[in-house]
Amino acid sequence: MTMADPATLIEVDNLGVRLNTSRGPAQAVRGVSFTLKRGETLGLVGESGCGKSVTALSLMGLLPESAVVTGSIKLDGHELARLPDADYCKLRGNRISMIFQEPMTALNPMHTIGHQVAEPLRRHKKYSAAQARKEAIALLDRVGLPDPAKRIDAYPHQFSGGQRQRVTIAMALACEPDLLIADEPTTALDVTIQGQILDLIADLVEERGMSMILISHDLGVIAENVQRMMVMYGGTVVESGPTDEVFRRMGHPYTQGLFRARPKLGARKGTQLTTISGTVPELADLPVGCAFGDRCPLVIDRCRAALPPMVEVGPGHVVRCIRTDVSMAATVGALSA
Amino acid sequence: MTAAPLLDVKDLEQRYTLPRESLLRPPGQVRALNGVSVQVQAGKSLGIVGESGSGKSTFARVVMALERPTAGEVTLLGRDLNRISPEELRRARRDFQMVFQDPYGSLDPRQTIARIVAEPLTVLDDADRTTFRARVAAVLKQVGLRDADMDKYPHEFSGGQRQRIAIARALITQPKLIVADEPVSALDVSVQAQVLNLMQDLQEQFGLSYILISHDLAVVDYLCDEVAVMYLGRVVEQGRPEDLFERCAHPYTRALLDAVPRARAGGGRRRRGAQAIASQSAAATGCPYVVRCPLGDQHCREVPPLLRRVGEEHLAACHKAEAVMALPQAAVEG
Amino acid sequence: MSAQLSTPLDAPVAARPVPARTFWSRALRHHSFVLGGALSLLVVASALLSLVWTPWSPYEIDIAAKLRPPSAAHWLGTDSFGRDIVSLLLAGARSTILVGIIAVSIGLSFGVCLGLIASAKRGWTEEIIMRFSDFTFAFPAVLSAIMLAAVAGPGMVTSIIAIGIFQIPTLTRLTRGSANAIWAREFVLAARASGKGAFRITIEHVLPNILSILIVQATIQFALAILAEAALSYLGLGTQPPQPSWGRMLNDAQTMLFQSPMLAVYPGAAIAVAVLGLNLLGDGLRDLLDPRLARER
Amino acid sequence: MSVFVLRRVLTLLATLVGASVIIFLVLDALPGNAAQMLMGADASADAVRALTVKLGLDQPLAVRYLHWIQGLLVGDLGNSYVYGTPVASLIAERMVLTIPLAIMSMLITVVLALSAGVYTAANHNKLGDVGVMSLTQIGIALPNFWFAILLVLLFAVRLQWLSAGGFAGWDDGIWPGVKSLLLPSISLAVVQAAILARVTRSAVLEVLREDFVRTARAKGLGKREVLWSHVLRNAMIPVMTVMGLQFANLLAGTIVIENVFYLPGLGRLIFQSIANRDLIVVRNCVMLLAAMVVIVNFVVDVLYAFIDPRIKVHDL
Amino acid sequence: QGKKDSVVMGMTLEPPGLDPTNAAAAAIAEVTLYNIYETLTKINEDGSVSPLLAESWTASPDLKTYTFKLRKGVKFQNGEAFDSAAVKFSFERNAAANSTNKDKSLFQAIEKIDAPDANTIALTMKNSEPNLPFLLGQASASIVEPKSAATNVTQPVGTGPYQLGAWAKGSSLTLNKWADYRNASAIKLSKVTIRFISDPAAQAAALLSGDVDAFPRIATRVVAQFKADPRFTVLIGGSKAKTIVAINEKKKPLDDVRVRRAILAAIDRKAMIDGAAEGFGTPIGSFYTPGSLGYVDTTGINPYDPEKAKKLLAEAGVTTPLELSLKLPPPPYARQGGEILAAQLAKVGINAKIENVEWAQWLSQVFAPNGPHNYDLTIVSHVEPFDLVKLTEPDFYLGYNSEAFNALYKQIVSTPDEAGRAKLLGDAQKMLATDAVAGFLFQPQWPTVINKKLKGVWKEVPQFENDFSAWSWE
Ligand SMILES: Nc1ncnc2c1ncn2[C@@H]1O[C@H](COP(=O)(O)OP(=O)(O)OP(=O)(O)O)[C@@H](O)[C@H]1O
Ligand SMILES: Nc1ncnc2c1ncn2[C@@H]1O[C@H](COP(=O)(O)OP(=O)(O)OP(=O)(O)O)[C@@H](O)[C@H]1O
Ligand SMILES: [Mg+2]
Ligand SMILES: [Mg+2]
Repeated sequence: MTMADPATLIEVDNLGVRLNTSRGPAQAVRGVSFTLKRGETLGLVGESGCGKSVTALSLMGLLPESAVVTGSIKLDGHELARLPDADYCKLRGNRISMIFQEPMTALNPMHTIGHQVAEPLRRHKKYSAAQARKEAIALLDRVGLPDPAKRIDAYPHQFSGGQRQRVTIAMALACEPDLLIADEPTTALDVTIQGQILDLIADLVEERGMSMILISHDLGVIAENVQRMMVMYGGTVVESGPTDEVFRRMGHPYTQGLFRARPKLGARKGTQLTTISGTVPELADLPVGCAFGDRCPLVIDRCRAALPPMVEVGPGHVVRCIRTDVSMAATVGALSA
Repeated sequence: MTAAPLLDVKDLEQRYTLPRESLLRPPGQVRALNGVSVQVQAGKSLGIVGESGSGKSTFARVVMALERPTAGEVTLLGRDLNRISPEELRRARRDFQMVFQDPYGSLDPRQTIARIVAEPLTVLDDADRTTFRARVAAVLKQVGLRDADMDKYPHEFSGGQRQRIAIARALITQPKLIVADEPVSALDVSVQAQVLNLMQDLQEQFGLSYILISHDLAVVDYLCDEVAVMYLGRVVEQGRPEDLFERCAHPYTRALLDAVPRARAGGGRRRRGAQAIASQSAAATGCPYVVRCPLGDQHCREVPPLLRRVGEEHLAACHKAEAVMALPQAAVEG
Repeated sequence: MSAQLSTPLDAPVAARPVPARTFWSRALRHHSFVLGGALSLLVVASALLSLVWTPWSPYEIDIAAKLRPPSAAHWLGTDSFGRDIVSLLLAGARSTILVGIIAVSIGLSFGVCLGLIASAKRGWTEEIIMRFSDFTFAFPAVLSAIMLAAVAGPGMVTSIIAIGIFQIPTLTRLTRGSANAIWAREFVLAARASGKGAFRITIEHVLPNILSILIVQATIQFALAILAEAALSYLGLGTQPPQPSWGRMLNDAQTMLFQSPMLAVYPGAAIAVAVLGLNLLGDGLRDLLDPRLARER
Repeated sequence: MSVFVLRRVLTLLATLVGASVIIFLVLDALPGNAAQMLMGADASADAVRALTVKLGLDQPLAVRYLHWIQGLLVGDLGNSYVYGTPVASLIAERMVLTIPLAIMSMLITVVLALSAGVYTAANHNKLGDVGVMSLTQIGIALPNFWFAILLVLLFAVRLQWLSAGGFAGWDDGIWPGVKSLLLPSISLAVVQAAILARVTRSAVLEVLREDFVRTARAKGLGKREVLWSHVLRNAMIPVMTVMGLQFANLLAGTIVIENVFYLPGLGRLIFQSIANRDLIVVRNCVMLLAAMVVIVNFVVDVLYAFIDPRIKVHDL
Repeated sequence: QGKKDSVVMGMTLEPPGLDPTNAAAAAIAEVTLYNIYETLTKINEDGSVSPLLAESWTASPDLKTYTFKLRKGVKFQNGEAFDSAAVKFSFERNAAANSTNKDKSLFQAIEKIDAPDANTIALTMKNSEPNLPFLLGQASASIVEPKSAATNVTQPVGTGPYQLGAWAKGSSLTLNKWADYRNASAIKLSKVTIRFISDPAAQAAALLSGDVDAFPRIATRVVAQFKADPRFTVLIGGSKAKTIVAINEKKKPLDDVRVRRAILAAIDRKAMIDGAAEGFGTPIGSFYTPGSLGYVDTTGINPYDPEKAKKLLAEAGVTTPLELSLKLPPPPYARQGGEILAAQLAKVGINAKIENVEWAQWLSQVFAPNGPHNYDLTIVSHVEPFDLVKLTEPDFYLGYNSEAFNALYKQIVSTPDEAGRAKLLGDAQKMLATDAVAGFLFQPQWPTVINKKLKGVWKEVPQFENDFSAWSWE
């Protein structure tokens, strides 16, 4: 066993996830590798269905039982993949926790929010009921829920979407985890609330020195909130690097396409948006080669032959494309105008 | 302002009565629309933005005559939709159609595309059934689908394709106005671009008018000639997109603009002020935004601001509009 | 003309089989559907066969040959009147199916109509229909059958009506519940925006969309009707002699339980097989028609 | 009191009044009359006529209906034609059996169904699930009276552990009474339990698919803890609805089962009284049954509001 | 294990009350007669009549006046003394206008009741009544005590050896030995529990599981298994009942005697007895039972002969198939017999459509004297002994109404000497058979299944009763 770098919190190596779908087994995630240091923030972007949530859930060990996980996930050098559920339970909510996309459904409608926030405390820290309640009030106060002492015995339906998302954040933060995974925490909320929630998460992460993985398909959210980012497509990482770097240089044609497709505020009226033609491939019948091959304007035969390797295009900036020479030349300077 | 507008909405109000909880107290009310007046000229598009619950969808439903408003009138091509007989209304519907948010939920999963798209025709008495298929084929072509798709079912299409089908359905009667309630919110970035392009193409081709509802300012900016910002059932600011987004005159519009994350290198974190959410039922005096407004003062709390002209084709309901316009504007992408 | 050109065509979605084929290919791999279908077919086949052929006449009484054990001539022996049990079972399937079909049709036609009306009209109409259904529900089939039989005389018609009536409230509730869910869907709003009225929406959108739920429930109601018919015949209120029925066979056998227990086992097993078949079929249909399983987006 | 409850109570009363009219009319249409029935085949016509007058059966329909309702309102149900004793006490005697029988079978149903349903849902698609679910399939398919007979054959005749029928009453303590209701309640419960187990299973599976279950797991709760502390209560809503509906089935079932076990319950009282044209008894019993079913379903609705904090009474 | 002094008896039907003088149900008599209440005379197992509350009696030669000497020192269970006043009260109560006694006509036929002293009662009948001592041994003639008479329905008071213990309606009833009974020491059983079990399978189960010790008149269907079982004794008793296929003679073409004969010729009595009563029956050819005074075997008059049946139908000019309704009351003999009858009639071209009805319907639609007599055929057992008189009643449901028979009957009742009566009775039977008044099927036998150790249970049951005073455990 190699000595783990003490600063490295989580190390994912060649992660693969195979799921049973109605259309047969599908490789939802393949060959995903990354490391995350303590206090570092990582963003995950990509179109719907590209495997962002599956990657996150495999870190949490919460994939469906039928899922087959290959590769390795190490937390502080300890292997997590294939860890027995009982042991995993001791980590979840304690050292790794997660905020989910839908604040409306992520809370149990039958329990008070106080009960739900206190649950990880009672379980992992063995707090007494009174202690846990006190702590829960403090937590709810911290996430900016107005009047927490009074509202701790209210039920989820009595809160608005933004307030509920705050409650789930309080839950995720209860045991001060080392790693926080936020899976599209604001997709369901409107812009003004989204801003508040992202501010809140950023503050908390900073204040407690947590590591964070933030998942989104909104490039703007990623740009403003993480230090490093990965772009996923068809179950693989197609580009990864420091956020600034990726935004500045955008190596992969998909990343570029994604960026161009967004309507921009203040753009000249009557211009056409540039779209990516074609649709996302079905996971069950992914091509052998580059998953983006069918939609890529730069595709050549070699792209379809085998999964392209990761190419380093800058410091810590890698792109899974064999045509970076062309793609990056085309986009230089086109972005920041 | 020479020609009569295509759509003229005057002082629209919509109140919903909440279920009565006690015998003694009167039932609560939600004022979903609180005196909205807008006009849409033929061939021009109106965008409506605003936060969740501000009454955007209610506005769409009332304009589509799916609900009877509590007060106010909706005049389309000179006909007051709430005064004409149900018979006439049914016939009038060929002139205004609707596109919904959810591409998965707005198509009946048990009907073929041909039936779905032909639906608005089946209601018109003068429509000739034998020509339905030909008309469906033609309109599918316009939205970029093929004849072969006619006998398929919705589940055989992707989200973007479905939204095209929904648009085809709206187009088939050759309407003058299409009301689109968040037509791209549920779509992926890349698919969203396809649909927006299509909508723009169609407008150019047929001279349609859209009422486009969205909470994404960029989408509205992209497609519309005029934008109305709604807050708590009122229009708080209205004008050309460039005026609005470059010289916004209402603090709420400003808050909205600030909240949009900017996708660009070196963005870094921007702080946004905490914002309370005002209640809709409280019949507050003064400006409804005052609780969230950084500029609010005693005057704002007491006197409700009226929508007033602050620039050429630029209206705002704020006592301090000029002050807001003078503030340095948030940098705009592009 | 230029419009569609500047909008790139989406690549047609490949490899999505047409629904009909998927259904049957998936259906044939579904264990409970196949087993349920086979058992139900067996019952239907018995009923059909009995129309043209039975080993012996199910009406022929031969007291001298009563209570014979199984033999080459009488495969399952004879009953207390010397009738051939196999023939009775075959002919009994007929009454069972008849009662089931008619009772469920009554239940379905009334229940579905009421449910659809309630959900289309809402307000007081809904309230009245639902209270009415509550009230009907308070009369279990056996109770209404006893009362009806007392008025109109016992018999198949009476029991069919009683069972049918008892099915109405369940189906009303189910229909209303699922129809309300459909009414809340956006495509209904789209239909309204097209100018369709409540009636057309109900017929063209709501009904087709709740049909699969109704089909599944119908199999279950059918099974319940069979059990109810058996119970009524057992109480002497169902099918009347000389028409054979499984419930009546059971009623008859029950008195001889301690001498010839097998006499009760055969019809009991036949009922169980029919009910089991229908339930399994319903279960299978539920899985197969479940949109979550049928298509994933 | 909330408007909702008031309205529900009013409609409930209206339902019951409607029920009373229909019950009265249907029963009045029954051919044959109590006097004839009581006096039997060999009685003289004179005696029958005398009895008809004595029972008040010669009065007009409306008068008899009003008389009945009047009596109901003041709690006087009249006297049985056949037994000559007050109907109220007759019904009370039967309820002493029927209510415990219903409760026992409901208990057995609930215990069996919940444990089987939760067990199978927790072991979804495993051997235990398939096994138990096959059992429930068979359970649903069994005619309950037939199953009852098999139980008697085994436990009363073969093993002689329990008596073949009859009711021991509560005078000698709880146990003999419970013992004599054991077989009947089991035969009533088996089918209902099988149905309820299936409902429970699918309800639990449904809830297990909900997002908040994943949230709870993400907090570090084990599968079992999630099941008990988060899933079950959510799954109770559909389960309770079905339980409410089953109550009506159960009452219907008692008519048949009481016959098999010759139990002096309400069902058999109705059955016999109809045969005897003791209509005053039938009327009141059927009314009671209808009221019980309607009220139980009302109570279930109100219970929702207790279980589910989202539902306020006015939403029902 | 000490000597048991209690017994559990099963009964098919529950009595609707416990006053046999104001309601007709046989079940009342089965519980109360000779147990709670006593009568002046007692009908014994063999049908003979012996003294009970009357020690002796004499009849005037015209068989109109009977004088009974009453037993002395008898007390009612409530302590009141039994005397001629009680008898007079009882009989007058039965004859009263508002009386609901099933034999009201018998008591109304009493011209006067004299009670010359406390221990003598003299009855003067309007017409001569040769059977009076027998008739006064029936439950409807039970002697009640004036003060308690009104409450006898629920709190019976009689002079018999047993008192009502508890009555769980619908379930069971217990009789406890009355300690002050005049002959208490002869009564062996101190407690009798009667359970009401109507379902045949449940009846068998109750016996097999030891829940009940005796089951008189058990459903014939379940008897066979007990015959082979060493734990039980099966007693087969005759009865005075006549199971018949009633034919509505007021309806066409059933008013034609040839059609009726055809129906009779189509009936195979043996198969009927086997199928409807599991063989527990003796074929009869008329409305009279074997063993009764003047019985003659008339089964040969209309023998089973399907060919002849067809011929008779043809002769009568009936087009076949002849559609007839067959209304069946609830008892198994009727329901099972009906199925067999329908099958047998089908063979000669008569289509009998079975309609199962409840007793209440049967009584009002088929039987009621003032009713519509709306039926073609029905099957029923007439359990009343010596009820030839019914056939003379003009509104009897059979609609026989034969002058010749009525005259013959009048002659029978006015013939005091037994031999002469016997001969006339023979003639009457033959007349009924020849006229094919009904499809006379069989005299049912009533099986009783009892625990082997139980003694004293009557085998023959001339009327509905269970004399517990004779029962004891071995
Ligand atoms: N439990 C599951 N069983 C089968 N397939 C699954 C399951 N969960 C996810 N998938 C499939 O795996 C693929 C990746 O899903 P994932 O949820 O990771 O996408 P995502 O990137 O999070 O998308 P979104 O932005 O819509 O949340 C999808 O095609 C999805 O259909
Ligand atoms: N039928 C109704 N009954 C009662 N209240 C209603 C009804 N429909 C809408 N409302 C209320 O009216 C207000 C405006 O709703 P509306 O749906 O128009 O908002 P919206 O701007 O479309 O929001 P979103 O962006 O979330 O779609 C909301 O507070 C909503 O709760
Ligand atoms: Mg996701
Ligand atoms: Mg909306």
